[in-house]
Parts: sequence; C-alpha cells; structure tokens
Amino acid sequence: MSALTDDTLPITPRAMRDEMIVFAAMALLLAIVPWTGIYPFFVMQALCFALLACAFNLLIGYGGLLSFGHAMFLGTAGYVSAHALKVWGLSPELGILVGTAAAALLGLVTGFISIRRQGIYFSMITLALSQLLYFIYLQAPFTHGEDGIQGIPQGHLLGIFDLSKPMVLYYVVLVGFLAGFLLIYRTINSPFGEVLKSIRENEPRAISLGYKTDQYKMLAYILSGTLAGFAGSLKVFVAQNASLTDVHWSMSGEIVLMTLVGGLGTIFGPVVGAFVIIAMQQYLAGFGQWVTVIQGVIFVACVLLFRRGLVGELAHLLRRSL
Amino acid sequence: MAYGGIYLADEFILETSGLTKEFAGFFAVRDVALKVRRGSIHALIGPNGAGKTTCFNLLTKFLKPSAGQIRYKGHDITAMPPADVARLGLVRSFQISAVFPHLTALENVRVALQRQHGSSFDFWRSKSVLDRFNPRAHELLNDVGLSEFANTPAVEMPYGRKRALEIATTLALDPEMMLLDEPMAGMGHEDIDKIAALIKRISAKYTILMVEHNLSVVANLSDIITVLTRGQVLAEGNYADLSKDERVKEAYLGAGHG
Amino acid sequence: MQALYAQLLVGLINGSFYALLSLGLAVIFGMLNIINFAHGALYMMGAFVAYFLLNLGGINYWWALIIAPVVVGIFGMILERTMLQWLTGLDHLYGLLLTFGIALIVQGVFQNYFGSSGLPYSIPDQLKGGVNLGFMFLPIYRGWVVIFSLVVCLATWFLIEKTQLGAYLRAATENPTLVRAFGINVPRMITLTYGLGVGLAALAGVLSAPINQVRPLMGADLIIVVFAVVVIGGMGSIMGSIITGFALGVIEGLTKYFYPEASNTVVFVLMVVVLLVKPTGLTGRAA
Amino acid sequence: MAEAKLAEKPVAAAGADVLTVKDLQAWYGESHILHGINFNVKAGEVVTLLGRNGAGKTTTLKSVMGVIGKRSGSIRFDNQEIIRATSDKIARLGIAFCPEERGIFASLDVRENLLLPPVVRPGGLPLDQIFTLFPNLKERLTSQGTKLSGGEQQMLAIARILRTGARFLMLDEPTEGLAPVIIQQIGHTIARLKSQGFTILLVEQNFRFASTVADRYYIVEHGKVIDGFANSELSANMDKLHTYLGV
Amino acid sequence: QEKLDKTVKIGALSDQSGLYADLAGPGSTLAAQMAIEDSGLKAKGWTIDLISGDHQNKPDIGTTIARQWFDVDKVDTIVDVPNSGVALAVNNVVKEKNGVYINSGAATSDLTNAQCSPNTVHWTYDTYMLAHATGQALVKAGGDTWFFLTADYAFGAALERDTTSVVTANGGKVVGGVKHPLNTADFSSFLLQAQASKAKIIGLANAGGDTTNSIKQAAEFGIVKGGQKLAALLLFLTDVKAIGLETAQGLNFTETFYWDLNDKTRAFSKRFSERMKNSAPPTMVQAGVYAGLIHYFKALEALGGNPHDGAKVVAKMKTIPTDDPLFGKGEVEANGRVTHDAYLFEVKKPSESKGPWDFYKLVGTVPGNQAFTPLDKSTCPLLKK
Ligand SMILES: Nc1ncnc2c1ncn2[C@@H]1O[C@H](COP(=O)(O)OP(=O)(O)OP(=O)(O)O)[C@@H](O)[C@H]1O
Ligand SMILES: Nc1ncnc2c1ncn2[C@@H]1O[C@H](COP(=O)(O)OP(=O)(O)OP(=O)(O)O)[C@@H](O)[C@H]1O
Ligand SMILES: CC(C)C[C@H](N)C(=O)O
Ligand SMILES: [Mg+2]
Ligand SMILES: [Mg+2]
Repeated sequence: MSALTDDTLPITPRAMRDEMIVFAAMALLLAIVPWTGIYPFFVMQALCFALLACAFNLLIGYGGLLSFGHAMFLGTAGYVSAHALKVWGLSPELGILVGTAAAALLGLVTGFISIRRQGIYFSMITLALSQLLYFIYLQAPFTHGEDGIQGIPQGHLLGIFDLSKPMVLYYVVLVGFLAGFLLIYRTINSPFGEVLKSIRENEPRAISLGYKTDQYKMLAYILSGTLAGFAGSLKVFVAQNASLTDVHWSMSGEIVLMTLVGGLGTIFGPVVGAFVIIAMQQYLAGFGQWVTVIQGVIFVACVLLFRRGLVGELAHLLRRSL
Repeated sequence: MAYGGIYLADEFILETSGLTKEFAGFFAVRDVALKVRRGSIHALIGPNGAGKTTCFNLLTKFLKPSAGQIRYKGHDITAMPPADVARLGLVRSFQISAVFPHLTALENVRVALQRQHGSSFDFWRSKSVLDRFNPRAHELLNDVGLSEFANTPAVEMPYGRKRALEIATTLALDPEMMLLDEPMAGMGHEDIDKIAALIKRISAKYTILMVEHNLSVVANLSDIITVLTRGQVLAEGNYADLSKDERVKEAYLGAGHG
Repeated sequence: MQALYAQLLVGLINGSFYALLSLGLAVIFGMLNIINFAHGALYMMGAFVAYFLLNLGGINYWWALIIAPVVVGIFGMILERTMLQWLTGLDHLYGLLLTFGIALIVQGVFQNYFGSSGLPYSIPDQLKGGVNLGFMFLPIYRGWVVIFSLVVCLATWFLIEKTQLGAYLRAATENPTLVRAFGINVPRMITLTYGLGVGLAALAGVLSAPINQVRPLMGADLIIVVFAVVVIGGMGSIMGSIITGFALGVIEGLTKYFYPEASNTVVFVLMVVVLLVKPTGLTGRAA
Repeated sequence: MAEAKLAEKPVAAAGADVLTVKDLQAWYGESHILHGINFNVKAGEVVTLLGRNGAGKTTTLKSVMGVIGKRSGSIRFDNQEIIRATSDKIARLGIAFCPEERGIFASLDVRENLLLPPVVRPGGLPLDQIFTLFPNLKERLTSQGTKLSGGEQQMLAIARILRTGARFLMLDEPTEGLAPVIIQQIGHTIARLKSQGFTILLVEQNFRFASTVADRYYIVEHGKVIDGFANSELSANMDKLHTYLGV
Repeated sequence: QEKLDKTVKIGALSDQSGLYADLAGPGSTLAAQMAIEDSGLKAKGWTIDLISGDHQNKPDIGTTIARQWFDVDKVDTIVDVPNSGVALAVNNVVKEKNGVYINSGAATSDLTNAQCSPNTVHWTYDTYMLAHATGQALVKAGGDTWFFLTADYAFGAALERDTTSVVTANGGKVVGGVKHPLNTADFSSFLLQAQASKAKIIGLANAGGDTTNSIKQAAEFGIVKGGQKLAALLLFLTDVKAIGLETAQGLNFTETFYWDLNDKTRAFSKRFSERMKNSAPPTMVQAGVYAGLIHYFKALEALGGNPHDGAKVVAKMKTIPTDDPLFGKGEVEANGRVTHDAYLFEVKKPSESKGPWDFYKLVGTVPGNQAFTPLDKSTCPLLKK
C-alpha cells in the first residue's frame, strides 16, 4: 500500500535555501496586499485558513494522520476567544492566548482518545469527536447555539494597535500567520520532525528502534491542534463572530481539501490551497450550492488525477521540495 | 563469557519459560523454553508455521504472550511495552526489509542514534543539532560497507544494501542482543556471503538470535540451533548433532537428509 | 412509562437506519477496503428516487422499495467502475477522500435543485394510521420500518455468511487474486458488492422518506453517527454491525427518555468510552 | 464410474502439446523477473520446473495463470493464446492452480473452502472420490479453513481444484513444509491423477520427491529456462543438476 | 456624505434554499423588484440596483455577506433577512456601516426592543404580536396548560418568551418545553415528550419547514386525536400548502397579510404570482418586503435624493405615516417598529376551499395600535432619550 505522502522528496540544505527564498517572496507579497486594492477582509480570512491548513498538514503530511475533525480546534478556539473578549472583556492578546490554550487542551483530550488508532479509523474517530463537540456547542449556553457569538469587540492589541482599523488588523493577522508558519516549518525540520517523518515512513520500525511512537504522534497532534486553534482565535478578530460553521464537519472537509489541493506534505501547498479555495468560494459565491459541487469535483480530481496537489506537482517537476 | 560464579546467572542473556501464544484456540507457540547464551549466534529453525516468527514477535513484544515468561538480562520483560524492550538493548530486524524509504541512508542511521541521545521531542530546535551524530553514522555505514550510499534515499538502494542498512540502523542502537528474522531472505549469493561475514563480525560484540531457512548459513554461522515444530521445541544442539537426530530429520530435514 | 416505550420505538427506528447503513459500510469495506463516505449521499438519493418515482411517474412506495435500490445501486456501480476502481493499491485514506468528494458533488447537485428543506413524501395508504397498544400508540409505518429493516439485515447476513455467493465474497475479501484465478470475475464481483452496499443505503433512504422528509442533506449528518457506530462495533463482522446498529439506536432512545439533552451526543460519548476502554473497538479489526 | 466419465473428455489427444510457453517475460512492478521462458507440456504428462529460490518458477506458474500484472511473450493453451487473458478467463479454459502459500481462506470453513472454486467444465472429481483420496478432510468439514494442520491445508488446496473439472493442474511446491508421510501420499495422488488423464505442471524444491512423479524436467535460473530433460535421462544429468541446484 | 444623488443599491438578503426559502427567499427578491418598478422612481431619473444573497440561516454567513455588500458593493439598504438569529447579527453590521435595514422576515421582537437601532425598520410582524394575538385567544378558549416545542435559536427563544408571558398573564401555566435544532426532520421524540407532558396546548415556537413537520408528525402519533391541541404560533400560507388542508384544517393563527383580504391585495397577488416560478401568491414576509421598500422610496423622494446615510433615511421614514395597498395605514414608531392591523385566521376545511391557494377564513382583526408592543413597554434604548 502506498502512503498518502509517498513521494516526499528528501530535504537537502539546498532545498532549505530554496524554501527560505520562497518564504521571503511569500511574506513580501502578502505585505503589499493592502496597497493593491484587494479586499483585505478576504486576504485576512485566507491567511487564517492558510495557517489552519498548514497546521493540519503538519499532522497528515509529516505524521501520516488524517484528521477529519480539525474544525473542532478552529471552532473551539474561536468560541473561547470570542467569549473571553466579549463576556470577560479580556484584551486581544489574552483573548488569543486563552483560545489557543483551549485548543491545546482539546488536543490533549481528543488525542488521548484518538491517537491509538490509525488510518481511516483515526479519521473517523476525529470526525466523530468533532461532531460530538458540534452538538455540545449547539446546545451550550455560552456559544449561543445557532445564533453564535456576534459583535465581538476587536479592541487594542497590547493596548497599542487598534484592531478595528482594517490596516492594523491586516498586519497583525499577517504577523500571526507568518509566526505560525515558521513554527511549523521549524517543527518539520527539527529533531522531533525527523522522528515524526520516520514514524510516518515505517512505524513498526520506529517502534523497534525504541521510539514510543504514540507520544510523538500525540505531540504532533497537540501542536497541530494548538496552531489550528491559534488560527481560529485570529479569525475571531477578522469575522467578529464565532459560529457553528467553524465546528461543522464541512469545515473539516474544507481544511482537508485546501491541503489536498495545495499538496499534502508540502510546505507551501496548504497556503496555496487555502488561497485557491477561499478565492474560489469568493468568486463563485453567487452560484449557491454549486460551490459545494465544485469542491467535490476538485476533491475527486485531486484524488484521481493529481494526488500531489499543485505545489507537490510543481515540486516534482522541479525536483525540489517546496 | 561466563567463567566466574558471578557471571553464571548471566550466562544466558535471554531465557523464556513456558512461552505460549494462542490464537483463538490455535497454539502457534507452545510452552517454549529457550535459553540464549550471551555472545553466541543462536539459530531458530523449523518448518513453515512452526512458530518462529511468532516467537520473535513475542520476544520483542509485538505480540503479547498468552502464557509464560521472558527474562532478558535478569529483567522480567514479559509485560514490558515494545519500545522499552528495545531500550534495554534487545533489538530486532524484520523479515521484510525495514528501512525508512524516503530518508537517506545517513538519516536512517541517524534516527536510531538520535533515539539514544534524547532531544527527540524538541520541535523548536533546528535539526542541524543532529549533525553531531554524523561521524558515528558514517562509521556505522562504513562498517556495513555502505559509505558510498550515505546520501542515497533508502528506497533507491538495491535489496541487499537495504538489508545491510537495516543492520547498520540496528547497530546504531548499540544493542546487546539482536534478533534477525531471515536476514538472507531475498538475497543473491554475493549478498549472502557479505551479510554472513558481517554477522560473523558483529557477533564478537553482540548476541544474535536468528531465524534462517538457508541451511548452509545456519550450518556455518550458528553456535547452537533450536528446532521448533508446531510451536514447540523439538530439539536443540549444534548442526552436526541435529542433522543426525531422527526427530529433526523427520520433522524438518526430511527422511532423505543427513 | 408510555413515553419510555415510545422512545424505545423511536430508538429502534433510528437503530434500523444505523444498522442498514453500517451494514452497507461493512460490506463495502470488506471488499473494497474503502470507507464509503458517499454512503449518506446515496441514502439520500434512495429517498429522492422514491420521491421522483411517486411525483413524476406515479409509481408508489412499494415499487420504490425495489426500484430505488436498484437505480442507486447501478449509479454506485458506475461510480465504482469509473473512479473507485483506480484506487486499488493506494492508501485507504484516498478512498475516504474520493468518496467524500463524491458525497459533496451529489449533495450539492441536489441542494441546487431542491434547496435544503424537506420535500414531503407521504406514508403509503396501507401503512397509515396507528394502533393503540395500550402501553403506547404505535404508528404502523414506524413499526413496519423496524421489522422490514430487521428482515433485510438478516437476509443480507444470510446471503453473505451462508450462501455460495457469500463464500465468494468472503474469500475475495481475503485474497482476490486467488479467487479470480479460480475463475470468478472478481472485479465484477467488487462492482456488484459496491452496488449491494449502496443499494442497502438507498433502501434505507426509501424507508426513511416518509419519516424524515426527502432532503439533500438527510444523509450527511446521519453518516457521521454511523461512523461512530462503526468505530464502536468495528467492521469485522456483518452480524456485529447489525447488532451494534440496533443497540445504539435503542440506547439513544433510552437517552431521549432519561436525559434528552444528551440524545444527540450519546453515540459519540459511547464511542469515546469504548475507545478508552478498548482502543480497537468492540470487534476490532485494525485498519 | 467417475473414471469412465473422465475418459470421455480428454483435454487433448495424448501426446499433443497442451501448453506452449514462448519467450515469456514478466515483471513485478518495476522489477523484471522472467527474461524469456520457453517450455511445453504435453497432454497427460507430469512436468516439473526445478530451480533455486527466486529463480522464477512461481512467477512462471503465475504468469500462465494470468495473475502477474505485466507479462509478454506467448502462452498457448489448447491452441489458444492466453498471454492477454485475465485469470478468471484462463481458469475457465480449464487450468487450475494450487499456490505455494496454499491460499486457504480463514473466513470460510473447510466445506466452503472445498466448494469455493466454481466448476469450470464437467468431469471434475466428485466429492466422494475426493474424500477417498483425502480422508482427513471428510472429518474436518466444519472447522475453519486455517485451523487445519499444514498438511491438511495442503490437501485441501489440492482437493478443491480437483473438483472443478480443470484437467490441467499447476501445483506450486505441494510438499513444502509437509511431513514425509504426507509427501508420500501426495506423490500417490499425483500418480493417480496422471493415470486418470490429468496433465500436471509441478514446481518443486524437493528434487527427490519430484523424481518419483515427473516425466520431464526443466531447469529455471534467473528467469530463464536453461535446460530440460526427460526422467529417463535423469542419471545422465545428475552432475549438471548438482551444479544447477547446489544440492 | 452630504451630497445627495439618485442612485440606490438594495440587497435582498434571505434564505434562498433552506426551510424558509418558500415563504421568503426568491419571492422576497421578486417583491423587492416589483417595489422598485412600482415606485416609479426610475422614470424620475433614479438608478436602483438590486442584488440578492443567501444567508443559509447562518449568522456568520449573513454578516459576511452584509459586510461585503457595504464595503465592496456599496449597498445602501438591506431588506428581508428572514431568520431572527441572522437578523440580529446583520442588525449590528448595518448599524456599524450606517446603512438602512428594512427587516420583513425576522420575528424576534428584540429588533425593536433591547437591540433596536436607528438604522432599522421592522416591518411585517414580530413575536410580541404573535404571542398576543394567537396566544391570548387560545388561553381564553381554555388552553391553560402549555408545552413548548421551540426552535433552538433567537427566534424560538423570543417567541417562547413572549408567549409565556402572555400565557401566565392570562392565568395559564407552562408545564414544560423542549428545544429542537433549526431544520429538524424527525420530531417524533420531541412530540413524544410533549405528549407525555399532558399539556392541553402544544405551542409550536418554530417556523417554516419545522412547523409543517411537527404538525404532520403530530398527526402520525395521534396527538390531536389524543385530545391535545396544537398552537401554530407562526404559520405561513406556504406552510399550510405543505401540510395540506386535511391535516391543517382548524388551526388558528395570526398574520398581518393575506392575498385574499381585499381587492388591492388580490390585485398585487395576481401580478406577483404570475411572475413566481410555482405561481404562488405572496406570503406575509414577501408582502412586507414590497411594502417596506415602497415606504423607503417615499422617504428618499421626500429627502430629494439618496444621502447614503442610513440613520438619516430611517429618521425620515419615521416621520411619514405608512400607507400601502398591502398593509394599509400605519406608522413607523420611534423604535423602528411598524404598526398595522393583524388578522386572526383559521385554516379552512378541504370542503370549504375553492382554489389552489384558498386556505384562510378571517376570524378577527386586531387594530394596528393594539397588535404591537406599546411604546411605553418597549425596552428600546432609543426611546430613553
Ligand atoms: N495473528 C495470527 N493469528 C492466528 N494464527 C497465527 C497468527 N500469526 C501466526 N499464526 C499461526 O501460527 C503459526 C506459526 O506462525 P509463524 O509465523 O510463527 O511461523 P514461522 O515458524 O515463522 O513460519 P515461516 O517459516 O513460514 O516464517 C502458523 O500456523 C500461523 O498460521
Ligand atoms: N510480489 C513480488 N514483488 C516483487 N518481486 C517479487 C515478488 N514476488 C517474487 N518476487 C521476486 O521475483 C523473483 C522470482 O520469484 P519466484 O517466486 O518466481 O521464485 P521461485 O523460483 O518460485 O522461488 P522459490 O523457490 O523461493 O519459491 C524473486 O527474486 C523474488 O524476489
Ligand atoms: C421567515 C420566518 C420563518 C423566520 C423566523 N420567524 C425567524 O425569525 O427566524
Ligand atoms: Mg516466519
Ligand atoms: Mg516459488
């Protein structure tokens, strides 16, 4: 059986240099967006999803675990942050911290339940767990069920940056995204990342070398969940609400789709994938449910025709890891 | 080796008693008492389905025994999780080749070295901290004759080389005892000779328990042979003795051998 | 007390759908090694086919019970031939992703044409009304659903466990190459198996149409509950999925009586508990 | 009774080629395993392929059976080209295969295992005759297939293909891992089948066993047939055999 | 901002495909289109654009669309929004962006109470009105114990709250209730709880597809036969159609518009249904979209142009009395509430119905000044100045 991310290319020092160049280009491009007349709300949203997809990719691309419930981190952090900001009146930085911490805790708890199963079972369990959470949030008083938490105050970050100014908010979100991205990049290229890769490649062998693989997968899962939660907390400032949409299974599906389109197990793939999918939703919004159909078609096409995804195909052509 | 009284208890690095594995009423391994002498090359032979691989799986904890005990270096490891057993220096190699296909040979070995020296959970550090393992990794690759493959992804290496790489990876753990499951399977002549020489060489430092169907390898390498049939120990001894044993002839070698 | 019996009945009805759907999933998983995410969408198609038959062709419920599974089964077989087939040898997860995509397409198309609210499908005349059993009021149609599903489940079990065709299926699950070398057209059998699993889903859809309305998303949420059922019961055995399906429906019914707030979540909570106690599920067959 | 039936339907006139393999090449994925196999089997013969581990004997049988993904060259059976046919079609032409690993199904009981292969043409051995041949099976009909002892599994694997009416049998190492007494029994069975007009292509490591049943031998090495001789020429070829097989 | 011009952009935000799509959705967009045509402003040199969006009954989607309409598409006015949860969320956005918000579809009385806004006009009906008209009538008729089947979101909560206060004020008692998710298909277990409560009245604090499903399944479980009465607190023409007269006959409920009320409503309805896909006459919500926009255009004309300043336009709307062919005379009160007459209807028996949409019997009229929250009881902060 061939694994999902079978043709990952080896990471050489040269590849790492290439990656830094691409990263710099990406950061620069994103930094000038507000001056181009592109609707910043759209890009901010895309950045949140890009971070989310990167976090998800850390787990599937490097840990070999396909979570079909990653929306639960997005939604949980969103709700907790929103509640902290609106009801407790916390400052933005604390709001983000609390939300992200909630996601980390959720990762710990759900990881404990799910991490011992692999393959499709892991996917189904994470999906079911996220649905469990969905129903809890549907009924819990603090989430306001269907109505969601609305009209969240954006406040001043660190007491200085006025987040209700789109420009300020944009750069805050961008910095958040880049920081998250770099952390993921570092994780992939860390001693821990090496072990993770070897587990994905051949878990029985890693066990036989003395690695307690469950613990590594658990850490990867928690990291991934925490970063996904961070994305969720950031998103609260962009959308100014927290709602059930973000914990619904279709959101989990979208996360998978973004990563698949960009390229599972590629570094930049999830970012590209997130932008492609968000842009598509944006421009096809007028076509109603056809968006869903198109997403389905993309899913099918990716699985049947280009399993490597956009960036993966490109990397394969260039024989570089991206 | 065991000369003085102090070492006598330690003469056998691995001992099992009453080791049994039952699969829903079927006994794959039954009441096996195995004693592996420190520093020896011990071979486990027997017909297909005799329970050799199951035995290996039990020793390395990939399977849970239904009954019986396993003692390794004086520890009772019967209930120990697999990773802990490996940490004690009891390491296996696999019947099917077990490498990390998309890591280079060097990285393959490094993953094993890294485990020994901690820091494997450090996700915030650059992996360049792993470079300190490179000299030792190169040394190990050299030992098994893979120097020129250091930067080749394992997937691109020829079959016999993968096997050698796997042994190098296993050696990186600095084990005391190695379990080799059919190390010669799927190899051509030259490879068999090379690996046999390698095994002979490393056996100076390590205890080796191996399963092998290739009788000439068994005959040449092993100090002692245990014959399993139907999950049970049929006989034990050196090759010369066993090849004369009627029961062994009947169960394994066949009437015509000897 | 009356309410308890009534909720148990409602539980049994849900259990019927869980059982039919998880049974279909198990049949498909056995042969194709695929978790059929499209199962919910195909269940929904079953209901829609019944709806079309009635409203466009004037063909009644009873015929729909036969025609809809066949039509949807054929649709499934086309899917298998044109897409799923190409996944042999790939990681199981690709099957999950592909069928998820298929589910999105099918559901999206129906949503475009029919919105997301329910279309009415009325109970066939012969099964209208109810009987007062003394301890509860039993709507006849709901009683019928339980009994009919049970019969279908047992028939499927019989087909797979006790017939020659079933022997081919089980054997091909273990070793398709060898079974083919015995002269059996295994690819065709795989296609038919997918058709059978999908047909079961469609049948459940027809059964549910008069109860649940006909809605494009009727299967989408249900399938996730069924996944939890599958995780709890494992996909190891046909009987296992039937029993787990019905049992969980009943447990859900009990929850509705004793602690209604948890009725949505009880199956998932149960899954968590089972996983904590026995990480491989009750009849675990590891993936 | 059964023998009378069998006699009515010979696969081909005795002595004619039933199977002709020419320049057979085969691949597992990327690896090229068979590099041009040539041999033939006449009706009513027992032909044995000999060769070292990994020489390609099993692969040859599998290629004939059509279960190897990529193959080229020519395989003619009963005057039909089957190099492109799928294995189910090939089976229906009357070729039956007993694989090296036996292929007993765990989810089927012994009876189901036995009755599994469909009858491809009339004239297969009836059950009672199979039970006379392998009395052990009759007693174990309801136990799970893989619960049988190794020897019994091997018997079952052979028995089930006798039922199908196929008259061309390919047996891959039917004696592997079996106790000598069972090997003897299998030897008798093969002799009997031969006398009933079956044609048998055998792969054997156990040369001593092969020599008791075979009419002709082919030596396979590195995916090629490098030699072949009749049983009558055996003693003359003993030396060569030693070097080929290292026995 | 001070400059007036003659361009207007209107966004019809609705549930286009869900369980409220039939009673609002595309029909509301059509109503808005007809209002634009009937206003006659185009002939006077105005450019009026209409776009529509689908909020899918999700507040986050609603606000995202609203925000983008104001930011990117430069929309002035949002109409309809038939979902209380979405409506309240959009209410915040409209206020933040200083647009105009003419809500027709949402029921929650909060829009003109705690959450009222200087940019909002709530046209058609609200939960206070429903509770007082239908609720009061039922308690007075002897239905003094209630069990609520409530849609679990802003609307259901508001309707249950407002009805509960009416029930208790009139000496009745609420013995229990159960919340169900929006867009539920199978109500059996909820209905069983209602049945077990033995309450005389089962109050349906839900709407659209949820209401039709509850009523149909109540019939299946023999609830009405068992002696309990269903109170459809909110029922639309399209719902009656979906249930069928056989099951729906005899239900009492309140609306502020019915196509067959008088010649004016019949004339409009005829024009409307000719342009509808399924030839349905307008529902109360769709009629409200039309009437609300007609009044809005009057205010713009009175201002002499569009100031693109929502608060200013709404203030103007409040100074002009309302008068349109569909709802008759009324006014926009200071809290944004529009008042007009409300009608008590009963669903006809199948034998009484003479046409495909002939469903209602008028049984009473509540005058506009009594139907809605009296200003002195409104909790709207705008009034406290
Ligand atoms: N997981 C299992 N479940 C049931 N039976 C098993 C299982 N694993 C092994 N067995 C059975 O146990 C017996 C011993 O198997 P084992 O793999 O240990 O044999 P072996 O001696 O290693 O044979 P070989 O020489 O073929 O490798 C066999 O009969 C096998 O069918
Ligand atoms: N599934 C496979 N994938 C890749 N290579 C294979 C596969 N099966 C066999 N091989 C290789 O093909 C070659 C020939 O194998 P084959 O099984 O035909 O040998 P054989 O002559 O039957 O040997 P034995 O006596 O061991 O049964 C061997 O080198 C083997 O490693
Ligand atoms: C159109 C209506 C059914 C909307 C519902 N009354 C609500 O406020 O949510
Ligand atoms: Mg073995
Ligand atoms: Mg072979």
